[in-house]
Amino acid sequence: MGYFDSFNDFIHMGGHGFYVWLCYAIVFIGMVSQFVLAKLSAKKNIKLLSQYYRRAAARKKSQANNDS
Amino acid sequence: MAMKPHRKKKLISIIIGVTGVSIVVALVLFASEQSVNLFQTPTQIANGEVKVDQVIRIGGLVKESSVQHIERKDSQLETRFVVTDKKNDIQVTYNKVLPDLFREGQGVVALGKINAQGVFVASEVLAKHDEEYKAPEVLDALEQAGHPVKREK
Amino acid sequence: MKNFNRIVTRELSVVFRSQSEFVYPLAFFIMVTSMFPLAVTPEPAQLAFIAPGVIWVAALLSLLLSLNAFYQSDFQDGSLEQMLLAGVSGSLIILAKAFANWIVTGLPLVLIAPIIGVLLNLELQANMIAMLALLIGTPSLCLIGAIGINLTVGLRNGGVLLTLLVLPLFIPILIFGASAVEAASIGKNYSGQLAILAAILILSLMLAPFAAAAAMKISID
Amino acid sequence: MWNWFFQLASPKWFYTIARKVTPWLSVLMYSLMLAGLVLGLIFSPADYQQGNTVRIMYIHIPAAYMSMMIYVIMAVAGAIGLVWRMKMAHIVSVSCASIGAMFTALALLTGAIWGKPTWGTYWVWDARLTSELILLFLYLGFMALHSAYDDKKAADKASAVLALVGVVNIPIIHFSVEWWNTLHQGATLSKLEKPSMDTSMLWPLLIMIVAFKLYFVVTLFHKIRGEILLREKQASWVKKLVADSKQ
Repeated sequence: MGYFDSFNDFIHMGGHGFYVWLCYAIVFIGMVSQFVLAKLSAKKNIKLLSQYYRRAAARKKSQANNDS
Repeated sequence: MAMKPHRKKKLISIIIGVTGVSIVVALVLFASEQSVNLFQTPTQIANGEVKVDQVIRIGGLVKESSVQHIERKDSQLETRFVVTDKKNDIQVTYNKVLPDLFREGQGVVALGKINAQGVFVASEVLAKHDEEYKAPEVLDALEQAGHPVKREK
Repeated sequence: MKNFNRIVTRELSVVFRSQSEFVYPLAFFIMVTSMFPLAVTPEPAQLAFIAPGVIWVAALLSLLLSLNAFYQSDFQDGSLEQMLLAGVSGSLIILAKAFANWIVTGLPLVLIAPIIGVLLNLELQANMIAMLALLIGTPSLCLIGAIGINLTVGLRNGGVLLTLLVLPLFIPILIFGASAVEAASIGKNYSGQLAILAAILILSLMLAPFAAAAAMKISID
Repeated sequence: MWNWFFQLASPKWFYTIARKVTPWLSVLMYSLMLAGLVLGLIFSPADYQQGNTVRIMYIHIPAAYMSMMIYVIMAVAGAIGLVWRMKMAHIVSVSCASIGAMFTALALLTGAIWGKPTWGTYWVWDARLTSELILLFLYLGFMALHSAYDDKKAADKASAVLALVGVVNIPIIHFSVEWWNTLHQGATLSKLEKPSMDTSMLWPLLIMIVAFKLYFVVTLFHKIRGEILLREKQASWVKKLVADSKQ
């Protein structure tokens, strides 16, 4: 299939397999982790904000109670 | 004719800016005319511009069919080759592992000194083919990512 | 111009009253450069080979060291804010302060460099070029450093951050400065490097005061 | 034209558009990424000199390209933020930094790994390597400065100033390191004909470059959305959005 004769050849990469696969692994890890972190940040912030609003509302309420 | 103060200020800053930029351009042009390459060509060495035992870089092409691998008396492997700029040659010796891209007819830059016999003893040899490095600009990048031209002999 | 003179004289009088600002960077420069023969090798040829780099790196670091003392007190006692309120332009203040900083820290380095050069076995020609390159290069260091210090002056651990921000910006000056000295020491043409250093100086004179003044206003707010 | 510009400046508008566009861009990115990988790893030939290590190029060149492009975007956005006091521009600028730093680090690492089999050394103080390393320092400085300020507005302005200073410096750095240590002279001598590139290698590279750009846009949009929510927490539309998302 493709350029390589066998799957072994594909892994081996003419003796340079280590370097090629190491590069692809590093790039994969870097890009995926950056992507996941970015994707989670919006969700995480929504959760953070809902807590923040709840606390802010609670503070307002207790203040109103104290005042009266 | 009297000028309003803020106009005058603006004019002065424009004049300063224009003179500044033109001086910078002139200086950079002047500098690029000076030969400031940090490596010498074999011709410069042939002209006696380099002293013995002075650490320098030389740059040029590895001469065709000049590479020899020799085992020295102290059983260390040594590579000898000739670096040329198509006008003059210089003999180089090196006793470490050569990079993969070191090939006859390719560009090479070596760091080392010239000994009393006029041989360049290299402590580092960097061989690079022309597209060795990938520029960020797309066009350069395209040129550079390994161009399968016919293998030269 | 009047304002410029006033700020410069004020800075200088402050510095000469408390001489530590003036002495510490110089002492640092001398001590760091004298570490190299002890740490690397006392062999004269090797020393001459590393001398351009050593002198320039040490000069860079001692200028970096001087920045904090030169700007911090003015921020803390509010004198910068007052000057700005009095209508003095921010870039003029920076220009004057950077000039004073250079007189106090840069110029002594330029003057002491030949002695260090002799200790490091630099030849006379290279030594003179080292001095000349420092003379053209150090003012740019003061100007670029002014940007960095004005960005970090109000921060808690600003010192380390300052190093991180400013050193990458110093690199071109380091490279051309050291390479001018190196070229002179092997008898090659060095005028190209000096021309580039001069070009960098003019660029920093034109741009750095504005950037540093913007940074100063951010730090004051 | 100006209308559009100011609409872009509104965080709410940007948030909604980014949310609508991102899924489509993601699909495009995934398919291009897959196509590029299959073509680059399996169907393209090995280089006549470098052998299979040439396959590293298909990720290395796009990463290096992005590292430069993102810095410029970051600086331009910072400048717009400083001049027009536009909230959105600062958000873009700040969100760029960590993606750019990552691409710079990846370009350096893959370049170093590529260097080992081809030159016999992981690292050479060559012009391109050195300027890329300094670019990484500039990114790290930007991020460190931004996080050092407690006040977000001051942080935005300060780091924008730094990004602009850095962008002036980048050509100078590039020029200086090239002058200081470059091996190009030897190379130009051997460049008898202009190197051309086989289309079997050109395609995977082009596809990967576009895929990396899409990756950047998608990741940036995610980051920007997160940032907008935090910064606009007092806005009523954010409150409504958070309330809606709970159900």
